[in-house]
Amino acid sequence: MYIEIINEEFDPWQKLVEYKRSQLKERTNIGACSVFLGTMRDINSGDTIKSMELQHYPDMTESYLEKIIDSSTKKFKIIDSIVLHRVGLVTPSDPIVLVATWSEHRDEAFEATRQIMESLKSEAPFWKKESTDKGFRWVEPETNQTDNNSEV
Amino acid sequence: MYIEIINEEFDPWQKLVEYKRSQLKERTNIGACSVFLGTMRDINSGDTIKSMELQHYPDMTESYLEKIIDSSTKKFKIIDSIVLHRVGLVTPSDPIVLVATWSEHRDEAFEATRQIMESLKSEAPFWKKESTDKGFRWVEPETNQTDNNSEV
Amino acid sequence: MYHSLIIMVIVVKYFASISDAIGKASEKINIQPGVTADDVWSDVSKDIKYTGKVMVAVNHEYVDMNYLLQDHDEIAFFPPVTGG
Amino acid sequence: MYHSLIIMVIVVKYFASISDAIGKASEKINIQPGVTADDVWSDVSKDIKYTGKVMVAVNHEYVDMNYLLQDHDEIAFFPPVTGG
Repeated sequence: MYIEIINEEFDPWQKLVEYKRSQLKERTNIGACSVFLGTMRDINSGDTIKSMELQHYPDMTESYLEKIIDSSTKKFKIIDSIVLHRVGLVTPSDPIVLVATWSEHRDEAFEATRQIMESLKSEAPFWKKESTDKGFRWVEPETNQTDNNSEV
Repeated sequence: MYIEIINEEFDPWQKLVEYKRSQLKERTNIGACSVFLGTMRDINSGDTIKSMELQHYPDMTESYLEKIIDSSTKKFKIIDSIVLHRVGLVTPSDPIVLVATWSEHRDEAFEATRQIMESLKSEAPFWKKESTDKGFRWVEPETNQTDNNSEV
Repeated sequence: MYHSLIIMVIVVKYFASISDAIGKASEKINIQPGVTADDVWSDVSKDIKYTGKVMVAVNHEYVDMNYLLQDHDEIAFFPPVTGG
Repeated sequence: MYHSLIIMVIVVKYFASISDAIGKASEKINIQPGVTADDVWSDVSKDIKYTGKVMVAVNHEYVDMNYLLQDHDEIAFFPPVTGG
Protein backbone atom coordinates (compact mmCIF):
# COMPACT_ATOMS: atom_id res chain seq x y z
CA MET A 1 0.00 0.00 0.00
CA TYR A 2 1.24 3.46 -0.84
CA ILE A 3 -0.35 6.82 0.00
CA GLU A 4 1.02 10.18 -1.01
CA ILE A 5 -0.20 13.75 -0.69
CA ILE A 6 1.47 15.72 -3.47
CA ASN A 7 1.99 19.47 -3.46
CA GLU A 8 3.05 19.87 -7.11
CA GLU A 9 1.96 18.73 -10.55
CA PHE A 10 2.53 15.00 -11.09
CA ASP A 11 2.34 12.49 -13.94
CA PRO A 12 -0.01 9.77 -12.70
CA TRP A 13 1.02 7.13 -15.28
CA GLN A 14 4.69 7.71 -14.62
CA LYS A 15 3.98 7.23 -10.90
CA LEU A 16 2.31 3.92 -11.72
CA VAL A 17 5.24 2.77 -13.86
CA GLU A 18 7.66 3.58 -11.06
CA TYR A 19 5.56 1.95 -8.36
CA LYS A 20 5.06 -1.16 -10.45
CA ARG A 21 8.80 -1.42 -11.09
CA SER A 22 9.73 -1.15 -7.44
CA GLN A 23 6.96 -3.12 -5.78
CA LEU A 24 5.04 -5.46 -8.01
CA LYS A 25 7.62 -7.14 -10.19
CA GLU A 26 7.26 -10.67 -8.88
CA ARG A 27 3.55 -10.72 -8.07
CA THR A 28 2.51 -13.32 -10.62
CA ASN A 29 -0.79 -13.90 -8.80
CA ILE A 30 -2.03 -10.49 -9.96
CA GLY A 31 -4.55 -10.76 -12.80
CA ALA A 32 -6.25 -7.37 -12.65
CA CYS A 33 -5.56 -3.72 -12.00
CA SER A 34 -8.20 -1.01 -11.87
CA VAL A 35 -7.16 2.63 -11.94
CA PHE A 36 -9.13 5.82 -11.52
CA LEU A 37 -7.75 9.23 -12.33
CA GLY A 38 -9.59 12.43 -11.50
CA THR A 39 -8.48 15.57 -13.32
CA MET A 40 -9.48 19.20 -13.01
CA ARG A 41 -12.20 20.43 -15.38
CA ASP A 42 -12.34 24.04 -16.54
CA ILE A 43 -16.09 24.30 -15.99
CA ASN A 44 -18.14 23.70 -12.83
CA SER A 45 -21.76 24.66 -12.12
CA GLY A 46 -21.80 26.58 -15.40
CA ASP A 47 -18.83 28.83 -14.63
CA THR A 48 -15.35 28.87 -16.09
CA ILE A 49 -12.81 27.85 -13.46
CA LYS A 50 -9.40 29.46 -13.86
CA SER A 51 -7.68 27.59 -11.05
CA MET A 52 -8.45 25.80 -7.81
CA GLU A 53 -6.89 25.64 -4.36
CA LEU A 54 -6.97 22.16 -2.80
CA GLN A 55 -6.85 22.40 0.98
CA HIS A 56 -6.57 19.38 3.28
CA TYR A 57 -6.16 18.45 6.94
CA PRO A 58 -2.61 17.08 7.26
CA ASP A 59 -2.33 13.93 9.39
CA MET A 60 -6.06 13.28 9.34
CA THR A 61 -5.88 12.99 5.53
CA GLU A 62 -3.24 10.28 5.61
CA SER A 63 -4.84 8.34 8.44
CA TYR A 64 -8.24 8.52 6.75
CA LEU A 65 -6.96 7.38 3.37
CA GLU A 66 -5.25 4.47 5.12
CA LYS A 67 -8.50 3.56 6.83
CA ILE A 68 -10.44 3.70 3.54
CA ILE A 69 -7.87 1.54 1.74
CA ASP A 70 -7.68 -0.99 4.61
CA SER A 71 -11.42 -1.44 4.51
CA SER A 72 -11.51 -2.05 0.73
CA THR A 73 -8.43 -4.28 0.84
CA LYS A 74 -10.15 -6.63 3.27
CA LYS A 75 -13.54 -6.53 1.60
CA PHE A 76 -12.27 -7.16 -1.94
CA LYS A 77 -9.09 -9.26 -1.40
CA ILE A 78 -6.85 -6.56 -2.77
CA ILE A 79 -3.20 -7.52 -3.23
CA ASP A 80 -1.86 -3.99 -3.41
CA SER A 81 -3.08 -0.42 -3.86
CA ILE A 82 -1.98 3.16 -4.14
CA VAL A 83 -3.71 6.48 -3.60
CA LEU A 84 -2.15 9.77 -4.68
CA HIS A 85 -3.89 13.08 -4.01
CA ARG A 86 -2.87 16.52 -5.09
CA VAL A 87 -3.06 19.54 -2.79
CA GLY A 88 -2.24 23.22 -3.38
CA LEU A 89 -2.94 25.24 -6.50
CA VAL A 90 -4.17 23.27 -9.52
CA THR A 91 -5.11 24.39 -13.02
CA PRO A 92 -7.45 22.81 -15.60
CA SER A 93 -6.44 19.32 -16.82
CA ASP A 94 -4.10 18.80 -13.83
CA PRO A 95 -4.36 15.35 -12.22
CA ILE A 96 -6.03 15.58 -8.78
CA VAL A 97 -6.43 12.01 -7.54
CA LEU A 98 -5.15 8.61 -8.62
CA VAL A 99 -6.48 5.38 -7.11
CA ALA A 100 -5.15 2.00 -8.25
CA THR A 101 -5.84 -1.47 -6.89
CA TRP A 102 -4.41 -4.85 -7.88
CA SER A 103 -6.18 -8.18 -7.37
CA GLU A 104 -6.37 -11.72 -8.71
CA HIS A 105 -9.67 -11.23 -10.56
CA ARG A 106 -11.26 -8.22 -12.23
CA ASP A 107 -14.42 -7.87 -10.13
CA GLU A 108 -12.38 -7.26 -7.00
CA ALA A 109 -10.17 -4.52 -8.46
CA PHE A 110 -13.08 -2.79 -10.22
CA GLU A 111 -15.15 -2.68 -7.05
CA ALA A 112 -12.33 -1.75 -4.69
CA THR A 113 -11.19 1.21 -6.80
CA ARG A 114 -14.74 2.43 -7.06
CA GLN A 115 -15.38 2.11 -3.34
CA ILE A 116 -12.13 3.84 -2.44
CA MET A 117 -13.07 6.77 -4.69
CA GLU A 118 -16.56 7.06 -3.22
CA SER A 119 -15.25 6.91 0.36
CA LEU A 120 -12.50 9.39 -0.43
CA LYS A 121 -15.05 11.84 -1.88
CA SER A 122 -17.34 11.63 1.14
CA GLU A 123 -14.88 11.15 4.03
CA ALA A 124 -11.32 12.27 3.29
CA PRO A 125 -10.69 15.83 4.55
CA PHE A 126 -10.02 17.72 1.30
CA TRP A 127 -11.73 20.94 0.20
CA LYS A 128 -11.71 22.73 -3.13
CA LYS A 129 -11.78 26.51 -3.54
CA GLU A 130 -12.42 27.62 -7.10
CA SER A 131 -11.26 30.81 -8.74
CA THR A 132 -13.88 32.10 -11.21
CA ASP A 133 -14.51 35.40 -12.96
CA LYS A 134 -16.85 36.22 -10.10
CA GLY A 135 -14.20 35.58 -7.45
CA PHE A 136 -13.37 32.69 -5.15
CA ARG A 137 -15.87 30.12 -3.90
CA TRP A 138 -15.74 26.86 -1.94
CA VAL A 139 -17.05 23.87 -3.85
CA GLU A 140 -20.29 22.42 -2.48
CA PRO A 141 -20.29 18.70 -1.62
CA GLU A 142 -22.05 16.22 -3.92
CA THR A 143 -25.69 15.87 -2.96
CA ASN A 144 -25.43 12.12 -2.37
CA GLN A 145 -23.02 12.64 0.52
CA THR A 146 -24.45 10.99 3.63
CA ASP A 147 -26.12 13.23 6.17
CA ASN A 148 -24.75 11.50 9.24
CA ASN A 149 -21.17 11.72 8.15
CA SER A 150 -20.10 13.47 11.34
CA GLU A 151 -21.32 10.49 13.31
CA VAL A 152 -19.33 7.86 11.45
CA MET B 1 -10.64 6.24 -30.02
CA TYR B 2 -7.64 3.99 -30.44
CA ILE B 3 -7.55 0.20 -30.83
CA GLU B 4 -4.40 -1.86 -31.16
CA ILE B 5 -3.70 -5.58 -31.33
CA ILE B 6 -0.15 -6.05 -30.09
CA ASN B 7 2.07 -9.03 -30.92
CA GLU B 8 4.86 -8.33 -28.40
CA GLU B 9 5.26 -7.38 -24.76
CA PHE B 10 4.12 -3.82 -24.03
CA ASP B 11 4.18 -1.33 -21.16
CA PRO B 12 0.55 -0.33 -20.62
CA TRP B 13 1.27 2.80 -18.58
CA GLN B 14 3.85 4.01 -21.06
CA LYS B 15 1.25 3.54 -23.79
CA LEU B 16 -1.17 5.70 -21.78
CA VAL B 17 1.44 8.42 -21.27
CA GLU B 18 2.14 8.51 -25.00
CA TYR B 19 -1.53 8.49 -25.98
CA LYS B 20 -2.34 11.23 -23.52
CA ARG B 21 0.52 13.36 -24.80
CA SER B 22 -0.54 13.06 -28.41
CA GLN B 23 -4.32 13.17 -28.15
CA LEU B 24 -5.70 14.55 -24.93
CA LYS B 25 -3.59 17.57 -24.13
CA GLU B 26 -6.23 20.22 -24.60
CA ARG B 27 -9.30 18.35 -23.41
CA THR B 28 -10.04 20.43 -20.32
CA ASN B 29 -13.59 19.06 -20.13
CA ILE B 30 -12.21 15.67 -18.99
CA GLY B 31 -12.70 15.08 -15.28
CA ALA B 32 -12.32 11.31 -15.03
CA CYS B 33 -10.38 8.43 -16.47
CA SER B 34 -10.98 4.79 -15.64
CA VAL B 35 -8.42 2.18 -16.63
CA PHE B 36 -8.47 -1.59 -16.44
CA LEU B 37 -5.39 -3.72 -16.97
CA GLY B 38 -5.56 -7.49 -17.21
CA THR B 39 -2.30 -9.37 -16.67
CA MET B 40 -1.39 -13.04 -16.95
CA ARG B 41 -1.52 -15.07 -13.72
CA ASP B 42 0.74 -18.08 -13.21
CA ILE B 43 -2.07 -20.24 -11.81
CA ASN B 44 -5.40 -21.19 -13.39
CA SER B 45 -7.87 -23.88 -12.30
CA GLY B 46 -5.30 -25.08 -9.76
CA ASP B 47 -2.48 -25.66 -12.26
CA THR B 48 0.74 -23.78 -12.78
CA ILE B 49 0.72 -22.03 -16.15
CA LYS B 50 4.13 -21.68 -17.78
CA SER B 51 3.01 -19.66 -20.78
CA MET B 52 -0.05 -18.96 -22.86
CA GLU B 53 -0.77 -18.54 -26.56
CA LEU B 54 -3.31 -15.82 -27.35
CA GLN B 55 -5.04 -16.51 -30.65
CA HIS B 56 -7.49 -14.13 -32.31
CA TYR B 57 -9.50 -13.63 -35.50
CA PRO B 58 -7.81 -10.77 -37.36
CA ASP B 59 -10.23 -8.22 -38.86
CA MET B 60 -13.16 -9.48 -36.82
CA THR B 61 -11.25 -8.60 -33.64
CA GLU B 62 -10.73 -5.00 -34.64
CA SER B 63 -14.25 -4.51 -35.96
CA TYR B 64 -15.73 -6.09 -32.85
CA LEU B 65 -13.67 -4.00 -30.46
CA GLU B 66 -14.77 -0.91 -32.37
CA LYS B 67 -18.39 -1.97 -32.05
CA ILE B 68 -18.02 -2.57 -28.31
CA ILE B 69 -16.38 0.81 -27.75
CA ASP B 70 -18.91 2.65 -29.91
CA SER B 71 -21.74 1.22 -27.89
CA SER B 72 -20.21 2.25 -24.53
CA THR B 73 -19.17 5.65 -25.86
CA LYS B 74 -22.76 6.48 -26.72
CA LYS B 75 -24.29 4.97 -23.60
CA PHE B 76 -21.91 6.65 -21.13
CA LYS B 77 -20.95 9.93 -22.90
CA ILE B 78 -17.33 8.89 -23.26
CA ILE B 79 -14.98 11.59 -24.57
CA ASP B 80 -12.19 9.24 -25.60
CA SER B 81 -11.11 5.64 -25.12
CA ILE B 82 -8.42 3.15 -25.97
CA VAL B 83 -8.28 -0.64 -26.03
CA LEU B 84 -5.02 -2.54 -26.39
CA HIS B 85 -4.99 -6.34 -26.54
CA ARG B 86 -2.01 -8.63 -26.63
CA VAL B 87 -1.83 -11.66 -28.95
CA GLY B 88 0.85 -14.34 -29.40
CA LEU B 89 2.94 -15.97 -26.67
CA VAL B 90 2.61 -14.45 -23.20
CA THR B 91 4.25 -15.37 -19.92
CA PRO B 92 3.13 -14.77 -16.31
CA SER B 93 2.77 -11.10 -15.26
CA ASP B 94 2.65 -9.93 -18.91
CA PRO B 95 -0.05 -7.33 -19.66
CA ILE B 96 -2.86 -8.84 -21.76
CA VAL B 97 -5.50 -6.16 -22.10
CA LEU B 98 -5.74 -2.46 -21.34
CA VAL B 99 -9.02 -0.54 -21.48
CA ALA B 100 -9.15 3.17 -20.70
CA THR B 101 -12.04 5.62 -21.00
CA TRP B 102 -12.18 9.37 -20.39
CA SER B 103 -15.34 11.28 -19.45
CA GLU B 104 -16.54 14.43 -17.69
CA HIS B 105 -17.70 12.66 -14.53
CA ARG B 106 -16.51 9.54 -12.74
CA ASP B 107 -19.65 7.38 -12.97
CA GLU B 108 -19.47 7.41 -16.75
CA ALA B 109 -15.83 6.35 -17.05
CA PHE B 110 -16.15 3.68 -14.32
CA GLU B 111 -19.16 2.11 -15.97
CA ALA B 112 -17.90 2.36 -19.54
CA THR B 113 -14.58 0.68 -18.77
CA ARG B 114 -16.36 -2.06 -16.92
CA GLN B 115 -18.85 -2.65 -19.72
CA ILE B 116 -16.15 -2.66 -22.38
CA MET B 117 -14.23 -5.32 -20.41
CA GLU B 118 -17.33 -7.49 -19.94
CA SER B 119 -18.26 -7.23 -23.62
CA LEU B 120 -14.70 -7.89 -24.70
CA LYS B 121 -14.58 -11.04 -22.54
CA SER B 122 -17.84 -12.42 -23.91
CA GLU B 123 -17.78 -11.20 -27.54
CA ALA B 124 -14.34 -10.31 -28.88
CA PRO B 125 -12.79 -13.25 -30.79
CA PHE B 126 -9.75 -14.09 -28.63
CA TRP B 127 -8.83 -17.54 -27.31
CA LYS B 128 -6.25 -18.59 -24.74
CA LYS B 129 -4.25 -21.81 -24.91
CA GLU B 130 -2.35 -22.56 -21.73
CA SER B 131 0.87 -24.50 -21.39
CA THR B 132 0.90 -26.54 -18.16
CA ASP B 133 2.96 -29.44 -16.82
CA LYS B 134 0.24 -31.70 -18.19
CA GLY B 135 0.46 -30.23 -21.70
CA PHE B 136 -1.54 -27.66 -23.65
CA ARG B 137 -5.21 -26.86 -23.06
CA TRP B 138 -7.70 -24.30 -24.32
CA VAL B 139 -9.13 -22.07 -21.59
CA GLU B 140 -12.84 -22.60 -20.91
CA PRO B 141 -15.08 -19.52 -21.08
CA GLU B 142 -16.38 -17.93 -17.88
CA THR B 143 -19.63 -19.54 -16.80
CA ASN B 144 -21.58 -16.28 -16.88
CA GLN B 145 -21.06 -15.93 -20.64
CA THR B 146 -24.46 -15.62 -22.31
CA ASP B 147 -25.85 -18.69 -24.01
CA ASN B 148 -27.27 -16.92 -27.02
CA ASN B 149 -24.05 -15.24 -27.93
CA SER B 150 -24.08 -16.63 -31.46
CA GLU B 151 -27.36 -14.86 -32.06
CA VAL B 152 -26.24 -11.38 -31.04
CA MET C 1 -32.89 -27.45 -62.87
CA TYR C 2 -31.06 -24.39 -64.15
CA HIS C 3 -30.13 -22.76 -60.85
CA SER C 4 -28.63 -25.94 -59.45
CA LEU C 5 -25.72 -25.15 -61.74
CA ILE C 6 -24.93 -21.98 -59.81
CA ILE C 7 -21.81 -22.56 -57.73
CA MET C 8 -20.77 -20.10 -55.03
CA VAL C 9 -17.40 -19.92 -53.36
CA ILE C 10 -17.06 -19.25 -49.65
CA VAL C 11 -14.10 -19.08 -47.29
CA VAL C 12 -14.37 -21.13 -44.09
CA LYS C 13 -12.18 -20.26 -41.09
CA TYR C 14 -11.60 -22.23 -37.90
CA PHE C 15 -10.18 -21.06 -34.60
CA ALA C 16 -8.89 -22.45 -31.30
CA SER C 17 -10.04 -25.99 -30.38
CA ILE C 18 -12.15 -26.25 -33.55
CA SER C 19 -9.16 -25.44 -35.73
CA ASP C 20 -7.19 -28.11 -33.80
CA ALA C 21 -9.98 -30.67 -34.27
CA ILE C 22 -10.43 -30.03 -38.01
CA GLY C 23 -6.69 -29.81 -38.53
CA LYS C 24 -6.64 -26.60 -40.53
CA ALA C 25 -7.12 -22.86 -40.13
CA SER C 26 -9.12 -22.14 -43.28
CA GLU C 27 -10.28 -23.51 -46.61
CA LYS C 28 -12.32 -22.50 -49.64
CA ILE C 29 -15.38 -24.54 -50.45
CA ASN C 30 -18.01 -24.51 -53.17
CA ILE C 31 -21.66 -24.41 -52.19
CA GLN C 32 -25.00 -24.08 -53.93
CA PRO C 33 -27.61 -21.38 -53.20
CA GLY C 34 -29.78 -22.14 -50.15
CA VAL C 35 -26.99 -23.53 -48.04
CA THR C 36 -27.07 -22.43 -44.37
CA ALA C 37 -24.28 -22.04 -41.79
CA ASP C 38 -25.56 -25.24 -40.21
CA ASP C 39 -25.24 -27.12 -43.52
CA VAL C 40 -21.62 -25.98 -43.85
CA TRP C 41 -20.83 -27.00 -40.26
CA SER C 42 -22.38 -30.46 -40.76
CA ASP C 43 -20.27 -30.92 -43.86
CA VAL C 44 -16.90 -29.71 -42.53
CA SER C 45 -17.29 -31.45 -39.15
CA LYS C 46 -18.55 -34.80 -40.44
CA ASP C 47 -15.24 -36.58 -39.80
CA ILE C 48 -14.52 -35.11 -36.36
CA LYS C 49 -16.06 -35.52 -32.96
CA TYR C 50 -16.56 -32.00 -31.62
CA THR C 51 -19.02 -31.85 -28.77
CA GLY C 52 -18.40 -28.29 -27.50
CA LYS C 53 -20.46 -25.20 -28.19
CA VAL C 54 -19.89 -23.77 -31.68
CA MET C 55 -20.06 -20.05 -32.42
CA VAL C 56 -20.49 -18.88 -36.00
CA ALA C 57 -19.67 -15.56 -37.64
CA VAL C 58 -20.19 -14.47 -41.24
CA ASN C 59 -18.16 -11.56 -42.57
CA HIS C 60 -17.02 -10.77 -38.99
CA GLU C 61 -20.54 -10.64 -37.52
CA TYR C 62 -22.05 -13.21 -35.18
CA VAL C 63 -24.94 -15.01 -36.94
CA ASP C 64 -27.12 -17.97 -36.02
CA MET C 65 -26.93 -21.38 -37.66
CA ASN C 66 -29.88 -20.60 -40.00
CA TYR C 67 -27.87 -17.91 -41.80
CA LEU C 68 -28.19 -18.31 -45.59
CA LEU C 69 -24.78 -18.00 -47.22
CA GLN C 70 -24.01 -15.69 -50.16
CA ASP C 71 -21.27 -15.89 -52.76
CA HIS C 72 -17.85 -14.84 -51.38
CA ASP C 73 -19.00 -14.93 -47.75
CA GLU C 74 -16.37 -15.62 -45.12
CA ILE C 75 -17.77 -17.94 -42.48
CA ALA C 76 -15.94 -18.76 -39.26
CA PHE C 77 -16.52 -21.49 -36.66
CA PHE C 78 -15.02 -21.18 -33.19
CA PRO C 79 -15.61 -22.05 -29.54
CA PRO C 80 -16.83 -19.41 -27.04
CA VAL C 81 -14.27 -16.64 -26.70
CA THR C 82 -11.87 -16.38 -23.76
CA GLY C 83 -9.91 -13.16 -24.26
CA GLY C 84 -9.15 -10.29 -21.93
CA MET D 1 -15.80 23.10 43.95
CA TYR D 2 -12.42 21.47 43.73
CA HIS D 3 -12.57 20.07 40.24
CA SER D 4 -13.66 23.37 38.72
CA LEU D 5 -10.03 24.37 39.15
CA ILE D 6 -8.90 21.75 36.65
CA ILE D 7 -7.99 23.43 33.39
CA MET D 8 -7.45 21.42 30.20
CA VAL D 9 -5.80 22.67 27.03
CA ILE D 10 -7.11 21.71 23.62
CA VAL D 11 -6.13 22.64 20.08
CA VAL D 12 -8.94 23.80 17.80
CA LYS D 13 -8.47 23.69 14.02
CA TYR D 14 -10.63 25.21 11.30
CA PHE D 15 -10.71 24.40 7.59
CA ALA D 16 -12.14 25.74 4.34
CA SER D 17 -15.16 28.08 4.64
CA ILE D 18 -15.18 27.74 8.45
CA SER D 19 -11.56 28.83 8.66
CA ASP D 20 -12.44 31.80 6.41
CA ALA D 21 -15.44 32.72 8.60
CA ILE D 22 -13.56 32.51 11.89
CA GLY D 23 -10.53 34.21 10.41
CA LYS D 24 -7.92 31.77 11.63
CA ALA D 25 -6.64 28.25 10.99
CA SER D 26 -6.11 27.12 14.59
CA GLU D 27 -5.92 28.21 18.20
CA LYS D 28 -5.35 26.79 21.67
CA ILE D 29 -8.11 27.18 24.20
CA ASN D 30 -8.57 26.30 27.84
CA ILE D 31 -11.62 24.30 28.87
CA GLN D 32 -12.96 22.65 31.99
CA PRO D 33 -13.86 18.96 32.32
CA GLY D 34 -17.31 18.13 30.95
CA VAL D 35 -17.09 20.35 27.90
CA THR D 36 -18.46 18.82 24.66
CA ALA D 37 -17.60 19.45 21.02
CA ASP D 38 -20.87 21.37 20.77
CA ASP D 39 -19.87 23.63 23.69
CA VAL D 40 -16.58 24.44 21.96
CA TRP D 41 -18.35 25.17 18.66
CA SER D 42 -20.89 27.47 20.38
CA ASP D 43 -18.03 29.35 21.98
CA VAL D 44 -15.72 29.74 18.99
CA SER D 45 -18.55 30.57 16.56
CA LYS D 46 -20.45 33.02 18.77
CA ASP D 47 -19.27 36.07 16.80
CA ILE D 48 -19.79 34.66 13.30
CA LYS D 49 -22.80 33.76 11.25
CA TYR D 50 -22.09 30.29 9.86
CA THR D 51 -25.22 28.52 8.68
CA GLY D 52 -23.68 25.59 6.77
CA LYS D 53 -23.30 22.01 7.96
CA VAL D 54 -20.43 21.58 10.42
CA MET D 55 -18.35 18.39 10.63
CA VAL D 56 -16.29 17.71 13.70
CA ALA D 57 -13.26 15.49 14.20
CA VAL D 58 -11.28 14.83 17.37
CA ASN D 59 -7.74 13.49 17.08
CA HIS D 60 -8.37 12.84 13.34
CA GLU D 61 -11.55 10.79 13.83
CA TYR D 62 -15.06 11.95 13.00
CA VAL D 63 -17.11 12.35 16.21
CA ASP D 64 -20.55 13.73 16.98
CA MET D 65 -21.25 16.99 18.76
CA ASN D 66 -21.77 15.23 22.13
CA TYR D 67 -18.14 14.15 22.25
CA LEU D 68 -16.62 14.89 25.69
CA LEU D 69 -13.23 16.53 25.29
CA GLN D 70 -10.10 15.34 27.08
CA ASP D 71 -6.92 17.22 27.92
CA HIS D 72 -4.67 17.77 24.87
CA ASP D 73 -7.36 16.76 22.38
CA GLU D 74 -7.15 18.23 18.90
CA ILE D 75 -10.62 19.17 17.70
CA ALA D 76 -11.35 20.29 14.14
CA PHE D 77 -14.40 21.98 12.62
CA PHE D 78 -14.93 21.93 8.87
CA PRO D 79 -17.63 21.87 6.18
CA PRO D 80 -18.47 18.63 4.30
CA VAL D 81 -15.47 17.44 2.33
CA THR D 82 -15.12 17.94 -1.44
CA GLY D 83 -11.90 16.20 -2.48
CA GLY D 84 -11.14 13.75 -5.27
